[in-house]
Amino acid sequence: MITLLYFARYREVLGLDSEQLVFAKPCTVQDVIEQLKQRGEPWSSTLSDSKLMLAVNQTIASAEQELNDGDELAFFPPVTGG
Amino acid sequence: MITLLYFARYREVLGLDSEQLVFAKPCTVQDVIEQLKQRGEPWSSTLSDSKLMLAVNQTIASAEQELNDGDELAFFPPVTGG
Amino acid sequence: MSSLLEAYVQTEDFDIAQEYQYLRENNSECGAFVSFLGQVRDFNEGDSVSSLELEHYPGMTEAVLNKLLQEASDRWAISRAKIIHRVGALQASDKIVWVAVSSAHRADAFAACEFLIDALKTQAPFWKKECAEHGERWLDAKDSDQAKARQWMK
Amino acid sequence: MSSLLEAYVQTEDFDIAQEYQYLRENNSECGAFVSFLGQVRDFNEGDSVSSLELEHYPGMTEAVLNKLLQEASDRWAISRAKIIHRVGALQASDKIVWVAVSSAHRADAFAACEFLIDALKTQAPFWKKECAEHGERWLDAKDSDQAKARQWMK
Repeated sequence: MITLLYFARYREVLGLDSEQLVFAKPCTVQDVIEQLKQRGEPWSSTLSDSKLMLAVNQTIASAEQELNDGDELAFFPPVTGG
Repeated sequence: MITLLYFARYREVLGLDSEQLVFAKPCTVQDVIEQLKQRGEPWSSTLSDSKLMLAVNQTIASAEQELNDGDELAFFPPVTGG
Repeated sequence: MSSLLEAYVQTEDFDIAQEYQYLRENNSECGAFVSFLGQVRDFNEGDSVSSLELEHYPGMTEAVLNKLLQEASDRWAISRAKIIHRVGALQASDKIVWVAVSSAHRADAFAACEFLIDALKTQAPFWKKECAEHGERWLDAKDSDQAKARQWMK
Repeated sequence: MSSLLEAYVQTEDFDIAQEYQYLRENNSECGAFVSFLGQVRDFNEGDSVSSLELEHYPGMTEAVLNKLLQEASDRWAISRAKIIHRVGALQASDKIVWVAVSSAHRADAFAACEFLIDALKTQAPFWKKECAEHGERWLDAKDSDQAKARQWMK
């Protein structure tokens, strides 16, 4: 099981800020993205955003990163604070 | 007549913060310096300081600058404010 | 001497006089204090902004800010540094962010302070939603911010 | 829009909260405020400094500060800038100098603020005399200050 988090415009578009996802190892971030896209719209286009950013356990990650049980995977657009 | 001003360590060494000087035109800052050096020590060594800075009418000037009646000529060491 | 580094993410406003007191108290070996304050502008790209909603990623935000403070302390001779970033609903002219650095030398204080705000703008997970005349919209990240952040890369 | 530029040379202390209010009041088009505070350090080159005497050239000092403010305003997009420099007798931890700049953009505010203090340090006619354990002495100008000031030359 991993925890998925969605922030900012993704959270609004998907209508969801977090969820638990069952997954089978080995599994990369990209595998999770593909699985979520199969839900259709708005998932498919949102997770195809060329500016999509990822964090695994609160550290910026790439789509190739392998996931482990209990990991926290967050999706968010480029940051705009300050 | 011009007004001479001395600041910081020069003021202390010369024991003087300002004076009036009668001068004959044409006269440059360098001419005034030579005239003051003839007073002997501590004038001679103070005005030979390689770091001596000059201002004519409150604007940084060079020793070649010509002086006019009523000018204010200031001598001071490199600035250390801020 | 290790640096005193602090980061806060909060909904509450902060007091500048108090922040200067924090920087200066028992800190007479420091001659230089540089601070950056960011506030909500009343316009952005021509549209009148009436309020702002600031979202963040709790946990990751604090971790990123502390990492940036540590990096600043490693790269420059600073004595104290503090970041405060507000979240939640903010109005025009409200303070958003405070970055303050003390150092024995002003060049270090300036560099560390500017690095911190530039890096925060591209790395700390905050997102701004503007509520303007013509409705709400999430701000887009600026290319100019990315360019500024790249200048600090070693 | 012309900038609001002010320079003060004074014996009195100044209040940072009040200075921030000056910068921010009716200034909601500005998002960025950068300030530099210089205070009397309690050491300088290993000698414990108990107090400082700051001398200046009345008239020329104000003229130089105003010229530097104008130059900053010509070179960067700034909205307000203020310099306060104290003169007379100062103790360790007393404030000496304040340079504060507001701008719509932080890079301009940082650059203008750092330029102003760097240029002030080499061009404005102030002189410091330290009163330390081992007696009084006039400070020597630092080569590093000259080097910093040269970096701003166009």
